[in-house]
Amino acid sequence: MTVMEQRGAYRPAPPPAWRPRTDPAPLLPDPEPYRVLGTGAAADADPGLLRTLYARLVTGRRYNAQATALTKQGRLAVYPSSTGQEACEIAAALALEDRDWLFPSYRDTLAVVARGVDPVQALTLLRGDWHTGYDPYEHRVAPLSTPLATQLPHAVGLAHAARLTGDDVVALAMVGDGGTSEGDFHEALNFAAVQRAPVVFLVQNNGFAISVPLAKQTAAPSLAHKAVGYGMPGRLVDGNDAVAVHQVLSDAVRHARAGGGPTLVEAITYRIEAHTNADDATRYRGDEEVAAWRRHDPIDLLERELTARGLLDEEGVRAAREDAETMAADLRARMNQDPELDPMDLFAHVYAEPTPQLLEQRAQLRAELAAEAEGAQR
Amino acid sequence: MTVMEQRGAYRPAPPPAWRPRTDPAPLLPDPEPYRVLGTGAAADADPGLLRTLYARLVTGRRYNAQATALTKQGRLAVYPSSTGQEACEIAAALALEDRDWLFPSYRDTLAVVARGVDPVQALTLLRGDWHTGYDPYEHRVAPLSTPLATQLPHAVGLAHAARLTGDDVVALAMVGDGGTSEGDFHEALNFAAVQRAPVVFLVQNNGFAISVPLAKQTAAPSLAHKAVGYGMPGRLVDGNDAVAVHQVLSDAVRHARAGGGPTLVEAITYRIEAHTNADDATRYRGDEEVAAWRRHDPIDLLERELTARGLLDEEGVRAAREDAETMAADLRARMNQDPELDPMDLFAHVYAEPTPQLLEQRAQLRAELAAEAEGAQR
Amino acid sequence: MTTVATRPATMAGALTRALRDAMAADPAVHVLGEDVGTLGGVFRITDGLAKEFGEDRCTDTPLAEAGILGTAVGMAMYGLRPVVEMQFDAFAYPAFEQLVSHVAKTRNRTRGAMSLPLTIRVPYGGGIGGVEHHSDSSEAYYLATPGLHVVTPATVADAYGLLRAAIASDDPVVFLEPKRLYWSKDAWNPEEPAPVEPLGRAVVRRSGRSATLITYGPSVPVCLEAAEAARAEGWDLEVVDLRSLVPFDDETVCASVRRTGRAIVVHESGSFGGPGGEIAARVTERCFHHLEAPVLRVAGFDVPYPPPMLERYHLPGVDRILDAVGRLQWEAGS
Amino acid sequence: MTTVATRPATMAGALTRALRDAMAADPAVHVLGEDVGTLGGVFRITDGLAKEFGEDRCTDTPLAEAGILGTAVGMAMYGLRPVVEMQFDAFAYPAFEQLVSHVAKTRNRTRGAMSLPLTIRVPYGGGIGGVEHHSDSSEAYYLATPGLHVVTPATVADAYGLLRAAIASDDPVVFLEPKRLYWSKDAWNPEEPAPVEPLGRAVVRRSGRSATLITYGPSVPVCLEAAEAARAEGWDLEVVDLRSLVPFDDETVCASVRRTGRAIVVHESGSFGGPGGEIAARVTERCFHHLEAPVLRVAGFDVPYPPPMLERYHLPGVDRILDAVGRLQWEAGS
Ligand SMILES: Cc1ncc(C[n+]2csc(CCOP(=O)(O)OP(=O)(O)O)c2C)c(N)n1
Ligand SMILES: Cc1ncc(C[n+]2csc(CCOP(=O)(O)OP(=O)(O)O)c2C)c(N)n1
Ligand SMILES: [Mg+2]
Ligand SMILES: [Mg+2]
Repeated sequence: MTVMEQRGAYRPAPPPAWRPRTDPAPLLPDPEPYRVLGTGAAADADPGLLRTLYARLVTGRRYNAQATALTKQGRLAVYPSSTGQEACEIAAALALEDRDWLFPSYRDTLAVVARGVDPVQALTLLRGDWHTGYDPYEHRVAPLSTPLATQLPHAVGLAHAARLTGDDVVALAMVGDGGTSEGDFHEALNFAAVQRAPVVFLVQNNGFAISVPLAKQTAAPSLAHKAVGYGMPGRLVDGNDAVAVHQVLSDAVRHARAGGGPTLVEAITYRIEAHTNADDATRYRGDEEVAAWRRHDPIDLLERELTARGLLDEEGVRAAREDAETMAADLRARMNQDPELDPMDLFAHVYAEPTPQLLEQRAQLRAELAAEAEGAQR
Repeated sequence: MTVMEQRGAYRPAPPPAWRPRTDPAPLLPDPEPYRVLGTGAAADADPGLLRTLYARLVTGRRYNAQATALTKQGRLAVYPSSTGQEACEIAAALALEDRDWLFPSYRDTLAVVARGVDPVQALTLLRGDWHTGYDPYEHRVAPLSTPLATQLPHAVGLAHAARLTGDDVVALAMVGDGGTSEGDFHEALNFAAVQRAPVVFLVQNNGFAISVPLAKQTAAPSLAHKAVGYGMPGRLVDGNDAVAVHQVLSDAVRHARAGGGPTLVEAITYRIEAHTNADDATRYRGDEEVAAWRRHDPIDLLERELTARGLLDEEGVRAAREDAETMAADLRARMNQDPELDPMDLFAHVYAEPTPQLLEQRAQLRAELAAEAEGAQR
Repeated sequence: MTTVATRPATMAGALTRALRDAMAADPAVHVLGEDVGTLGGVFRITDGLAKEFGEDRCTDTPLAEAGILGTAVGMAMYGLRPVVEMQFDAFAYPAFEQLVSHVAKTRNRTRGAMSLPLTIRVPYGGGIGGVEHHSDSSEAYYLATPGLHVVTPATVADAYGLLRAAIASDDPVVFLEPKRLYWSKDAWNPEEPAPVEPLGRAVVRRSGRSATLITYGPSVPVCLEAAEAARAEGWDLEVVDLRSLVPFDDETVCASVRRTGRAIVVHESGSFGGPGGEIAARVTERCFHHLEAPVLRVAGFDVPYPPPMLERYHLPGVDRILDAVGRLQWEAGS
Repeated sequence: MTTVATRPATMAGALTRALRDAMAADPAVHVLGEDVGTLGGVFRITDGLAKEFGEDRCTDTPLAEAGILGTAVGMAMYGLRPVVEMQFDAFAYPAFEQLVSHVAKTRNRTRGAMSLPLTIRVPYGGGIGGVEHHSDSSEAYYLATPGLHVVTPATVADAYGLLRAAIASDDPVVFLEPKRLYWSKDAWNPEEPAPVEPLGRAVVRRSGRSATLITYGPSVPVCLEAAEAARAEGWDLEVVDLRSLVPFDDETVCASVRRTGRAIVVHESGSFGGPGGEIAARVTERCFHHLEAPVLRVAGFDVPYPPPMLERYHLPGVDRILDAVGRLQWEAGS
């Protein structure tokens, strides 16, 4: 049986016999975002998971702060902080198995690091060094994607290829609320549903696309409602509730792995800082809005739960912060070393074999550099 | 108040206060396509409308047949027939006022003619003559669009502009089931909903995109279900029921005109003939399927209703067919005259003023033609 | 002769002023794009327009470039004059089909019945330390597309004058804004901005007798600098700023090359298939017997735009231009 | 020396055969696109592949070109070798962002860690009486995009050999298929198809001493015809078929031009910003002192592709080529 034949075929017979083959009801998101922390369900959450999430989120936030500081010192070209969104970033990445793939956008450095990529390598691009700092195959993390939503069809294609190859691999593709307006979002989700590709799409709805608030981006009841138009389930989750994100993503990953096809998850969260260090958020939003979201902080939510259940004390908090400081110090130290780039590498990876035209240009640059060096010596 | 402020704003407050601002329920299509003919509701249908639709559909079908015949005689470069889809084409166009705009695709010649465009001019493109045969402003019909779904954002922009200008104008944009997979479909519908532009999107779901059946195009419960993801109502209608199409479209147009924003209508129909005269449909579908749809023929459905209500007799049928033959004879006669094209017109409408470069090229062609003429004389 | 004092202004400021003046002069002019409203654009070029003219005249759109351009096409069909902002060069690519299949062709498709007076502003080029996809020189794509005008300013005054002319044009104009010149300053009198002259005129920025540097946009200041440096080597270089790639000012360019007998085309865009090939070819076709040496090209390398830390090796700079001048076969010609 | 008889085959047949042989040889080769499965493609190039290899190897996709190409990128990332069919030249434009920002750049972005061995087949060019958007010559866009190979066959044997080479390449190849040559026939032995040679080699299709016609794809037969016709006027023309635009075979082209001293580039694509400018410029840079006349260009006009009834006036034909040959300043050089 081909992949195509496995789908529930939608091909209307002539009216009046017509009937939709998929029941839309199960595809629709619940009216309220799914939450665990602060609800009765939190009691069932595994203590180990809670502790891990807590430690990782604390480190993640510190990473964001350190990276932003590095932009001020000219050590990073740009940094899009995910402060406030750490629960989405980290809980989502932790829902994957090692053999799975992550397709991050430019804001998802934390998710990339959560996959095991070296924190410095994860910043290579944003540092102004080579475009992708890590080998995508090592931790199965695609390059950070800057052109919005363009990574989504890649995730679909990779998941589809893995399935055709008989491999048990799921792809998690991340995109922002603004990115859902791009044609590539639409095309990717449609392909995924038609091919029943094992992909999970995670939209981090952080309220803004740079300065543009969600209300100018969509008139939909929620972004998760888009799922029904592709024939896949749409799920809404409180993106600041790390346990809820982990559960919803784990479910979706399991569903995909079992051959159930893709899921669209919308995580409601908030971008606490400006779009990047280069942005001035005061131009388009007020302090109260930010303050309201600070009161719904992903780390606080975890901390309260852990404390209430006696899983965390002051000592534990201190330890987590210390670990974060250690990471930050290491990051700082290593980012303060100038990377060594070889200008001749401009020509190294354009093609497997440089064209004769590139060989000529390489020779030209080599001569220029030699002349420069000579000039400098004189 | 700006257009933006009129929208029902969707901007989630922080969970747990979060609540979708649009209720999705009214946006969802009914499970069954809307039908009138053959149901009790048919009794309420206006006799004048029934008669008009009947006469137009009969003529429309004859037009399709004549145009297809003209391809065989080399008088048309290509013709995508809408046989079987006449109800969609014509009832939709008739739902518009004169001041409204139609944005047709390559298959929608019948809708173009229904707007008042001269039947021969409507075929200029397909004849191999200039790309658009009619002045779009005369009957407010945009050029037939060949690149799929690209006309949809144009319809949105025009409707938006009309609204900003204070004009009471609705745009109807037509697209095929296959075209809904294109990114432009997504982007157009999203814009329309955000701007509450007075547009109606009509998807003629004729079961195929050339050879690709709907099940390989989408896994959605229906194409109309896509509407909810944009925050606009989705409506399903039996596309072979001209009265139902007319009602649903008229409703949607009224809704748009009243400032209610866009609607997505999916009309379930069937392409009885091959994709175009150049296509061989036997390669991808069986005769039984076509036969089943022939039993649900849009003209038959009307004829049965009209006859049952005593609004049509044999004489009426004969008269309608005669009118259709008159139209066909006129079309044939005029299409058999060779159009006169001036090669120098290659350069006439590239820019308002030809560039110096084009003037050079025009001089070159003029010299070539002169030399050719001279050579022919000798 | 004017008595009003000119004062230094930035190219960014001149562009903002051009938009404002165009909007004030003609209610049909509408600005739309990502972040152009409240924020005033990521480069602040549309700063203040939403406030002054309302959000219906300067509109934040959803994030979808094909949708933005397609919507603008529809608006233009209805008689408006949309000015679209693409946030960065590489982010105009999603709109490519709309650009090529509709924007460029609608007048032709309708035999002149429907014109599309729309301006597409594209910040382009490198030199700003931008990470990948933020520094492309995409002009080659546009100039190979009949039906588009392609324009790019190199000075503050031209930024104003050319943008006004672009908006006034009844045809679509791709208006390429050299990012790294946004904050460059010239003496400019914003009280008496330059009159709008028709598109398509190149200008000689520096007269010289030894050879002609043919250039545009971000490379104009580089060429002027190179011309200064060349004096030390005894070369007196002429610098032609094209300003408009389509239409192309063959007259001004060829007059210069016929005078100097030698020419180099300088641009940031890659060499292979880039504008330089076209320019070199057409100059050679027209001035063959005046040429003492082949028309050379100094351009970016034919590689994806490099990371910020390497961009200085990629961008054509003064040294690379002087090297090329040195290769202009001075012995043979002298 | 082979004893197996060759028999006439069409270019379309050779392309189908190349796909089939590639799929049989390597299970990683997957074909995807609109109508490529059950129908076998609108030009029937993929005819029979879904039947022979299953729908998972030759897959009808939803109608969305960016999605198709983007999916293929993901498949290639996982180690497959996708062969994508774009239905017509102009319908590849929606995939432009994926092409430029990912297909062309992924190897570079990942410093060689991730290669994208994918082939993008694009039927291109005019002369088939197609209505608008069905006859574009879009090669200028591709050759200005570093990271892509751009290849186009002019003969039946090359259609096979180049397509096999494209699929075997570890880099993305835009494979341009001249629509109007699909049904052209050559003697070709499908039992012994040509070995796969590396991309990037031009070939001299006809030797001559008076001047070189540099051409590719659909214009190759036109140039050969022009060369025959030119004999009557006393000109002995050489015809070089480029076959690959990227990489470009400077060696073969320049060797020819140095021999003949005169050259004309011939292609259907528009002239302004088209491939001819690049070719003329690089030939001139390299062969300046061998040239008796400027390298001329014979190309389509710089207009949107005209309607079928006018296309014969647009396409460069024998007469237009002979006119250009006549302008090669024979007096000066002889
Ligand atoms: C195709 C494309 N268009 C425009 C941009 C410029 N841009 C970068 S980030 C951004 C906003 C994205 O918003 P969202 O998708 O919500 O993600 P967030 O930044 O909030 O994480 C824009 C417009 C881009 N990167 N790619
Ligand atoms: C962007 C684009 N891609 C591909 C094509 C080629 N093409 C023409 S019609 C067609 C099928 C369209 O199917 P559908 O949208 O269902 O409309 P229908 O022909 O059934 O009316 C295709 C693939 C095109 N015209 N435009
Ligand atoms: Mg966002
Ligand atoms: Mg269809």
